[in-house]
Formats: sequence, structure tokens, C-alpha cells
Amino acid sequence: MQSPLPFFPEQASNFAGNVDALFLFILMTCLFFAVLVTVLAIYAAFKYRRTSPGEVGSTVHGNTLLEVGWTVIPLVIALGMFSWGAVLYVNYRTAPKDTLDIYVVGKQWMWKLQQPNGKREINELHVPLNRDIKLIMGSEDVIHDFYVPAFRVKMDVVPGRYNTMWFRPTKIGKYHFFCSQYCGTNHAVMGGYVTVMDPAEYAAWLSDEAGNVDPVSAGEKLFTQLACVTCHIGNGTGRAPSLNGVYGAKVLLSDGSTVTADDAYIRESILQPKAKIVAGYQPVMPTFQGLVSEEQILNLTAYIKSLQSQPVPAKGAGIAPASAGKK
Amino acid sequence: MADHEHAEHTEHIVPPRTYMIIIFSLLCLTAATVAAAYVNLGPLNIVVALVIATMKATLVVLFFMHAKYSPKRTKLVIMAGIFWLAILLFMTLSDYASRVDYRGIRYPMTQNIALVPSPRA
Amino acid sequence: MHRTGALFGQFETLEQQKDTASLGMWIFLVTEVMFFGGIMLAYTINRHTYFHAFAMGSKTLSLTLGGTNTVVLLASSFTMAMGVWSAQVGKKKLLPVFLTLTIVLGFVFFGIKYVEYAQKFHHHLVPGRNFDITYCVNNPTRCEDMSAEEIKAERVELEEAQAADPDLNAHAQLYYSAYFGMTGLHALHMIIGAGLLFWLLGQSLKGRFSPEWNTPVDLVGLYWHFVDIVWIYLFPLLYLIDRHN
Amino acid sequence: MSTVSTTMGEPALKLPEKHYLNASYGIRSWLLTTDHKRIALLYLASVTFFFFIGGFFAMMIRLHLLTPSGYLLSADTYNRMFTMHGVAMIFFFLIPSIPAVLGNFLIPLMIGAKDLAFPKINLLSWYIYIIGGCFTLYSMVSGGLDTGWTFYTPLSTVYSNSAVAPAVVGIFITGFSSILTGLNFLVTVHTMRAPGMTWFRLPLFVWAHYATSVVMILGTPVVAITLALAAMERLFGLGFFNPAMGGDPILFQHLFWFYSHPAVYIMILPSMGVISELIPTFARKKLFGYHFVAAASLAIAVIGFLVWTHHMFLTGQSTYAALAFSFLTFLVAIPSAVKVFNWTATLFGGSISFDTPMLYAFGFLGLFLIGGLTGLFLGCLGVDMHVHDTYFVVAHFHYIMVGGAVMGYLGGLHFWWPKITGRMYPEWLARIAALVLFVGFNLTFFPQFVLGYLGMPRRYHVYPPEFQVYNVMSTAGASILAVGYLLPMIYLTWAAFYGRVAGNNPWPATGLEWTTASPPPTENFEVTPVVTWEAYDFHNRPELGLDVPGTPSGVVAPAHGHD
Repeated sequence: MQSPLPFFPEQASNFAGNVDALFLFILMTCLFFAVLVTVLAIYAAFKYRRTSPGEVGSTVHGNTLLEVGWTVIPLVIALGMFSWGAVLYVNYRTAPKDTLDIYVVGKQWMWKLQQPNGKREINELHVPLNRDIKLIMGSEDVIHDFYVPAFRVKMDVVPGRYNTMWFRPTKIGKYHFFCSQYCGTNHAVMGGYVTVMDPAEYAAWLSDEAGNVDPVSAGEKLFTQLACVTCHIGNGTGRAPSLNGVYGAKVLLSDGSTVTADDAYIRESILQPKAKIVAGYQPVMPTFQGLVSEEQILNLTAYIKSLQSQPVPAKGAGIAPASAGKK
Repeated sequence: MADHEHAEHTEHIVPPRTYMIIIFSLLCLTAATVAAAYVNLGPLNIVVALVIATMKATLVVLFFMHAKYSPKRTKLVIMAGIFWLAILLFMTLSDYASRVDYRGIRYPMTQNIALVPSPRA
Repeated sequence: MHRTGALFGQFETLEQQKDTASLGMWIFLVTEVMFFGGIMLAYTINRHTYFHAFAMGSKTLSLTLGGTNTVVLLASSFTMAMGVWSAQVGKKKLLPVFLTLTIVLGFVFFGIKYVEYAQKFHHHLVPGRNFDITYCVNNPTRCEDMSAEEIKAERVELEEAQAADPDLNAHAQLYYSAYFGMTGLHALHMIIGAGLLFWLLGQSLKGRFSPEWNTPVDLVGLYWHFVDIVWIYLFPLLYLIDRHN
Repeated sequence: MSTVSTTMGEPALKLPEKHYLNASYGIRSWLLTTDHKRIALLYLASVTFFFFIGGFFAMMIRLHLLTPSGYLLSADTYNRMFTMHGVAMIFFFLIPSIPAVLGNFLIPLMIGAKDLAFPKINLLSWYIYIIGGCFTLYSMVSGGLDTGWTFYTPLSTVYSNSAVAPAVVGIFITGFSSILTGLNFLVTVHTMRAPGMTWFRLPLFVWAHYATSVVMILGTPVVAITLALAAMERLFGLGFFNPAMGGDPILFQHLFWFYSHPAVYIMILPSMGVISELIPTFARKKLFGYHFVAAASLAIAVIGFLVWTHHMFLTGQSTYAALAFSFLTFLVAIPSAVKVFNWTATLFGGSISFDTPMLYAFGFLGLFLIGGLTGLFLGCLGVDMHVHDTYFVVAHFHYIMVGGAVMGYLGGLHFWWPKITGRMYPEWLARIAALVLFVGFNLTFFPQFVLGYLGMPRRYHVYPPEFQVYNVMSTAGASILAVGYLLPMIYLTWAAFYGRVAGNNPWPATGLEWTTASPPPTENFEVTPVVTWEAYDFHNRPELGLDVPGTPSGVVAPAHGHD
């Protein structure tokens, strides 16, 4: 999809083209001055290099006209850059009238989003093409920042107040969004995808009730909703073991014994997490007794089962090595 | 040495009489500020309080601290301090004074927070 | 660097030395202005935002104690100025007297401040888990230092404030944070000043200061007056927010 | 190593018999010294220590980011690494580096004074720095620090589980060291100048430090109170910014950046001062537009205080305030541009040599150019929407602070090393190190501009795989850079003891500091010098032994010509 050395991210919103154009304008102006100074300096360095040890330079030491010139000309250019940027920014900070409002809540370390009809998503945002979208954002704890590089927009999400941002997606596709204000341990994994859909598809998606989804995706959703994902990170860097490939495998416990990760073990681990602790991990997981229904446990199990095919990280998986001591 | 312009400056000794007049004025101004606080002047209360406080501070700086008799350079330092304090206060306040959120509500923007449908529920 | 009499080695003349010291002190005082400026800014914004909470907090302070402290501090500034004068004109007996007076007045200030702080702790008015702006109104027996009228007046004020700001208990903590932060930092400066005064007193008793060389007295005087100025602002900002209701 | 031996059959130079280094011996004579030159060396040792601590953290960060899912460090460890890298480098290396080492050593020498105005306060400032440093080191070993060097609330005051309090206290304390240094410089420049040393005869190094000191004394107290307030929130549960009590976390950012933006100028202005010394010396020509460069330093110091919310364009500050601050940000770019133009113009008509300090000056020019110009992208509201809080910012400020400040610092160290130690460093090794640094630096940080524009946010311990190629480049560059920093440390230390004796004025240069012995005596000058010449005037200084056209030429070769 992308060249091996990409330079620009995709342009997928009304702002993207403008920001890129302004960026290129400043880039070209700066390049001009940078090349000018560099060429002059290199030229002077060779032209006026010292030829004898006692040589001195000329007595020229200033030129007021030159000084005024190189103060005023950059000033004028700088004000040009300022004005263009200001117009773009004011446009960005002033949302148009008829927007589709989506509420966004950031918390350590996940995004909760809510469509106008109440449909909720976690770390996923679906928006229709060519519609002005306004995000109304709040934070439950620290400062976060909602950033979509393909849209060229971001805005901090500050506790105690509501910040807004707007954009109009102009290209169908799936784009990364990130948290770009440092917010603690898992700042880097606090992101997801914006899916820009055809309006008709979006309408269909919006009215699609959560009830008739398959257990795997329901489980996946729960897995994020219950914040399991913040500790059970796929690549094994979390506070809890990665669940990739764990289903059906043998797990090494902290007392040295092993156990097969079957449905019963997963159920027990959700409801009584402290009963069997995986070797090398702290008993930090809270119990979900009373918080999840039996149906939800089934969905979660189905999801964990689906991770069987995922690559097992070298470290942090909790799966017993073939040679692990059997009791 | 450097800055010869100050070399001829000789120490000015403020007589005790001046100090007595100043302390008396300071005490009067203190009484005035307390009295003013009991009068309802609306938003002007804080203005009056600050004006009186500034008058008191000026008296202390000029006479107790001898700034009135100090070289120009000292006065420059004082003015620089006041100027930078003003930068800090007023430029920051300019943000707060002009902050408006998407509902047209000014800072602190937490009013009527319940109007926003909470996705947390 | 060697010292020749009162002249330190890096200087050429006493005049230059005195000039330098005084400039240094004034620049230091400017940094102090900026230091207090930061907390003043936080105070200004929070007070503007939560005026009712700040007004309520201000009313729980004792104007008598605060006013007395203002007078005490102004008086100490006066005695300090007189101390500087004594040094300048060479009244070697008078200087220790004025310095002692200044120290005594400083300690009177600390004493009154202590009474005020203790009262705030007693009344659950220190920000944190136990903070309760309604504590005295709800537990009049526990606030035995307040008369029935005072409690009654506070109840009225509290009801008005709560009507204006339903989240009063949270916002009032901002007031008390500003109160403890500002008066605490001010007191810290006073403690440093008192330490310097003790040192000056010791030196003056040894007769170290003369009309030719009294720079330390002058500089400590400048510092002490600055601390006074801070209080000149703190007093109306903390004690006199909304007294007329 | 010592291939650069005395040439042309000159008699070998000797160190003066008595100088500040051998004036007295023993640990007490160093720890209780009030000699600004010795205090400068104490600072040199301590900032170097913190530089290598910060450098170690930087290497860990770069190694970790070699792969998208970063197997080297856990998330928490990574966050501690980048935070402590920032804290060590900014508060304990960059801010004190040039002022407290070179400034401390040179300002009295340059203005013809016996010492700074307040020698004891100078020593005190070093002790304060060390105490603050100990607190911060304690926080690093007792749980680390994971708030980012910016300490944004409420993460730092309420949510972080790391040792925030000791670090904040440490930085608070160190701030006073910076204040005292600035105060000392200001007063010294005002009252301690030698006869004839008028304001407009001052070297631009002194002007730059004057401007820096203004920033130090006016800005540092604000960050001190800000951190004090944050510490009160964290330790005593008071509330100033805490949103749970209705406070505004953005207020913390206002107060923090009121200092921390001008702090960037604390780091870069002294470096500009060094460059303003190097270029005239190695071009043997008066600096072009002396008055304008001096005024530019002051303008940067003043306007630099009016731009701080450009770090906060996307925090939800008011649109109007953002416009005003963006406008002022573009204004502050102008004096920097004026300086660059004047430096370049100085080269024309000069007699340019390529000694190591000059290579650093050229390096500075190139890197500062890129760093400064990329600041325009960030100051521009429309582009900042996209690149704010991405690697673009990281690349930009490293170009300014490492490319600018550190290149200037190293250039200055090489230039004045013969004055500080009396001995010359190995020239060719130094030139190679300068080139290695330049290449390594660009390879490390240039790819980060691209990463930033592609949208990689800062402070990520894992990242999407499409960003990997640039991260690999950056890490490769960082390893070259590490070599580039180790080399000068090794050969400068070696040269301090075994280098060739340099003589009083080996370059030759025009400053007052070069008229005294190398190393200088404790009182700096045998007799108080009287200044009769303008700064950087090579033509009316016969004692430099240069071939000035129109005067009887070539009397003697320069005091110690090499190359």
C-alpha cells in the first residue's frame, strides 16, 4: 500500500490537503533560506580560506541596509505563514453548524466513543463519508489527546472540561488514531481505528443491534470494554500474560505446576483470578464475579479461542515450555 | 569602575521623621482597606482593595526600601520586575478571558455539565 | 579572594562593593516577585472562577487576627527601617534594640499565624479527605471556640454560598489551598528573614556595623520589607474578599 | 596521539609557574573554593556526569524503539527512561552547561574582573545544584519518574505511581542554583567591568550571557513556584490545578511553559554567544553587525517570554490567545534569523581556518538552521494541528538543543580548553570527532521529522510497524552519536594532563581572556587591564603578531600558530 519510505500520511479529511499545502509552502520557503545560507557559507569557507598563518580578514564590519533588509524580509514572509496558519486554525476551532456529534471519553488507557443514537464503541470510531463530524471530548482521569494523522487533526482531552474538534472525512478507509498526549503507562497502546464508511453503510451499521453479532466479536468487544486488553497485551509486554495461542496450551503456574488452558480454566481465571497465578506475574487481576454474565464469559472464551492462531510472543505468554516440570 | 554614572552617588539617609509619617500612612491605609471591604461596591471592591494595597506597597518600596533615593539602575530593576509580572498575569488571563467552549459557555465550562449526554452511564 | 578590612578582594572600592551588593539584592527581590506571581496567578484564576467558594472561605478567617497581623508586620517593617537608619548614622547602641524589636514583632506574627492555622485544622478546613466546609455548622459542639451567633451567621452564609455553587465543598478547597500555600510560603520567607535578623543582631552586638559599612543591615532590611509587601497584598486578597454581605 | 608536536623549531612553551590549578592543593581547596574558574570546573565535572546519565537513558530509548513492539523494556520502564532522559538532560545538563561552565570561567576574564561579584554565592549555587541533583538521582533509583519532564498535572500530582516528589523537589532546588548564577552574572556585568570595557566593547559571549541571565532570574522563579504548587498537591493534597476540586490542569501548563519556553533560550543563547566568538576568531575578522547581534540576544530574551502558549495550541486554550501567541512566535524567529545572517556575512572577506572549534561553529550553523526553521512549522497554527506532540517536535527541539546548544558547548570547550587547562587537544582526533557528531546527529534526528509528519506520536514505547524504517535509521545514528560524544570526553581529559602546552593565545583571539596566562592566575590578571580596543578587532592589536596590511608585517609568527 505504501512505499518503503513514506513521507506523507494519507489525506483523508477536508483539512489534510490544506495542512499539507501549508506545510509544503513553509518547507519550500525554509529550504530556500537554508540552501541560501548553506551555499553562501560553503562558498565563503572556500573562497576566503586562510592562505598564510598570519593573514587577517577585511575590516568590513556591518551594513545597516543589509541588516534592515534581512530583518524585514523574513518578517514579511513569517507574517504570511502566520496568516495562512491562522485561517486554517480558526476554521478548525470553529465547527460548522450542522455536525454529527460524537461523544468521546478518554481514560487510562482506552477510548470510549458514543454515536448520536447511543451506540457505543471502544477504541473504534465509525463515521460517514463527507459529513461534518464533531467530537465532544472529556477525560475521566488525566489529559489525553485524540489524534488522527490521516485527518491532520488532534485535540487534547482535558479532565474537568469538554474540548471539541471537527473534521469532514473525504476518503473511505480505515485510519489509525492515537493518543498523542502522554498519559501514563500504556499511553502507546491507547489508540484504535477510525473507519470512514459510505453513508448508507454507516446508517446500516448504526442501526445494527449489538445482539446479533457473533460470539467472537462480542467477546473481542468485551475484552476491550472490560479493559482486559490493557494488561493482556498481545505482544506480551503487559502486566498480564499475552493470551495469543494460549487456548488449549499448557500454562506454567507460579507454584511450578502446569494446567491446560481449557474453557473451565478460563472461566475460573475470570471469576477467581487469584486461584491460579501464571508464573512470573503478580496477582493483580481483579475478580469479575458478578460483573460478567455467563453469556459474556462464553463470548470471552470464544474470543480467546480465536486468538489460538495469533503469533505467540517469545516472552510474556505464560505458556509452559515443552520441557516445563510436570508434577 | 564600570558604570561611572553612579560613582558620585552618595548614600541618602532618610530621617526617622519620614519613617514615622510613612508608618502612620500605612496604618491609615490598612484601616481604609478594611473599611472599604464592608461597603458593597460590587466588582469595584477588589479594585479598591488592590489600589490601596499598591499604594501601601509603593510607600514601602519608595521610603522604607529607599528606592526613591536609589540609582536609576535600581528603578529599572524594579520596573522590569513589575513588567514581567504583568506579562505573566495578563497574558495568561487573556486566555481565560477569551475561552469559549462549543456551547458558547465561557471558562470554566463545567456549568450545566449534565446537559451533555454522558457516555459513561 | 583576600579581604582588606570591609573590602572584598574582587572589588576595587567600597563604593563599587556597596553598589554591587544592593543591585544583587534588588535583582533577587525581582525573582521573589516572580515566585509569588505564580501562586498569585493561580489564586486569581481560581478566585475568579469560584467566587462564591472563595468568598465563603474568606469569611471563615478571623479579620481580627488577620488585621492584627497586618499591623504587627507593618510595625516590624518600621522598626527594621529604623534599624537601618541607626546603622547608617552610627548609633551602635540603638541598632540592636531595633533589630530585637523587629524579631519580637516577627514572632508575634508567627504566634498569631499559629493560632489561625490551628483553628483551621480544628475546623476541618484543611484540603484533603477530611475537608468539610460545613463541619462547624453541622457540629457546633466540636467548634467550641465559635459562639452561637458566629455559627448562626456562618450557617446563613453557607446556605447562600451553597445555593450559588452546589459544588462548594470541592471549590472551597481551592480557596484553602491558596490560603495555606500563600501564607505558608510567606511564613517560610519570614522564618528565613528571622534567621537573618538573628545573625544581624549577633553582628551588631559585636559592633560590626558602622556608617561606612552597613551593607548587611541594608540588604536584610530590603528583604524584610519585601516580605512585608507580600503580606500587604495577601491581607486583602485572603481576608477581605466579600465582607460586606 | 601527540602527532601535533611543536613545529618550525619553536622553543617548547611552558605553563606559568603559578596558576589557578596549582595555587593550592587538596580536596578542600576545591570544595571550598570561591575562585570562579575552579567552580566552573566543578560544574564541568557535574554536568558531564549528568550528560552521561541522560545519554545512557537515551541509548536505552533508541535501542528499545528498534522494533515496533519493543521487547527490550516494559512500558513502565520505557516511560521512566524517557522522563529521566529529559529531566537529566534539560535541568541538569543543558541549562547549567554553557552558563555555569564556560560562562562562569570566562565572564570575569572577558570583562577584566578578578572574580564574579559574589564568589561565595557562586560556590553556593554549585552546592545547591548538587543537592538538587542528589534528590533527582534519588528519585531515579527509588522508583523512577514516569510523568514526562513536563510534569503535566493531574498525571504527575494524582495518577503517577512513581517517585515524583523527590524529583520535583530536586528540580525546585536546582532552580535556585540557576537563579543565583544568573544574578551573579547580571551584577558582575553591570559593576565589575574593567576600565575602558564599555557596554559595546563587550564580547558577544557576554551579551548572550547577560540576556540568558535575564531569562534565568525572571523565568526560573516561576517554574519553582509551579513545581512547588505541584508538590503541595501531591504531598499535602492541596488543590491548585486538580480538576477534582474544579482546578484547571491547563493553568499548570501556562505556568510551566512561562519558564520552560524561555528556558529553551537559556540553552541556546549562550551557545549563540560561543558561536559569536568562534566565527570572528577563526575568520580573523570583526563580527558583522555587532550591535544587531547584541540587540538580537536581548530581543530573544524579551520576546521569548511572550510566546509560551505555543506549546498549548491544542489543549483547548482560547482561539484568540492562540492567534496572539502564534503571531509573537513568528516574531521571535526574526532575531535568530538576524544572527544567522550576520554570522554568515562575517565569513565573507575573512581569513577562515578550519580548526576544530570552527568546525563546530559550521556544524552549529547548519543544525541550528534546520532546528530554527522547523520551529516555524510548529509555531504555525495550521501545521501544529498535525505535528504537535509528534516526533516532529522531538526532532525540532533536539536540533536546537543538541544540534545547537551542545555543538556550541563542545565548540566552546575546544576553543577555551587551552585557556582552561593550558594545554592543546589533539587537533586531528578532534576534527574527526566533530565530523562523527555531525553525521551521527543528522542520521539520528532527521528521520524523526519524517516520522512526525507521518503521525508517530511522542513518548510511544510501541508503534505501528509502518514507522519502523525511520526508527531503525534513528537508532543507527544514535550509536554513531554516542561514539561522537565519548571521543571528546576521552581526549579532552587526556589533553588536560598530557596535551601540548598551548601558550597564552594560541589561535590568536582578541578577547581579554587571551591576554592573561594559560591557565590564568587565581586573580585572573596581574594588573587590572585597561581596554582600548573594540571587540574582535584584529587590525589594531599588534601584539597578536598578525600580518595586517599597511603595517610592518610579519614581525613574528602568531604566539603559537599551528595548522
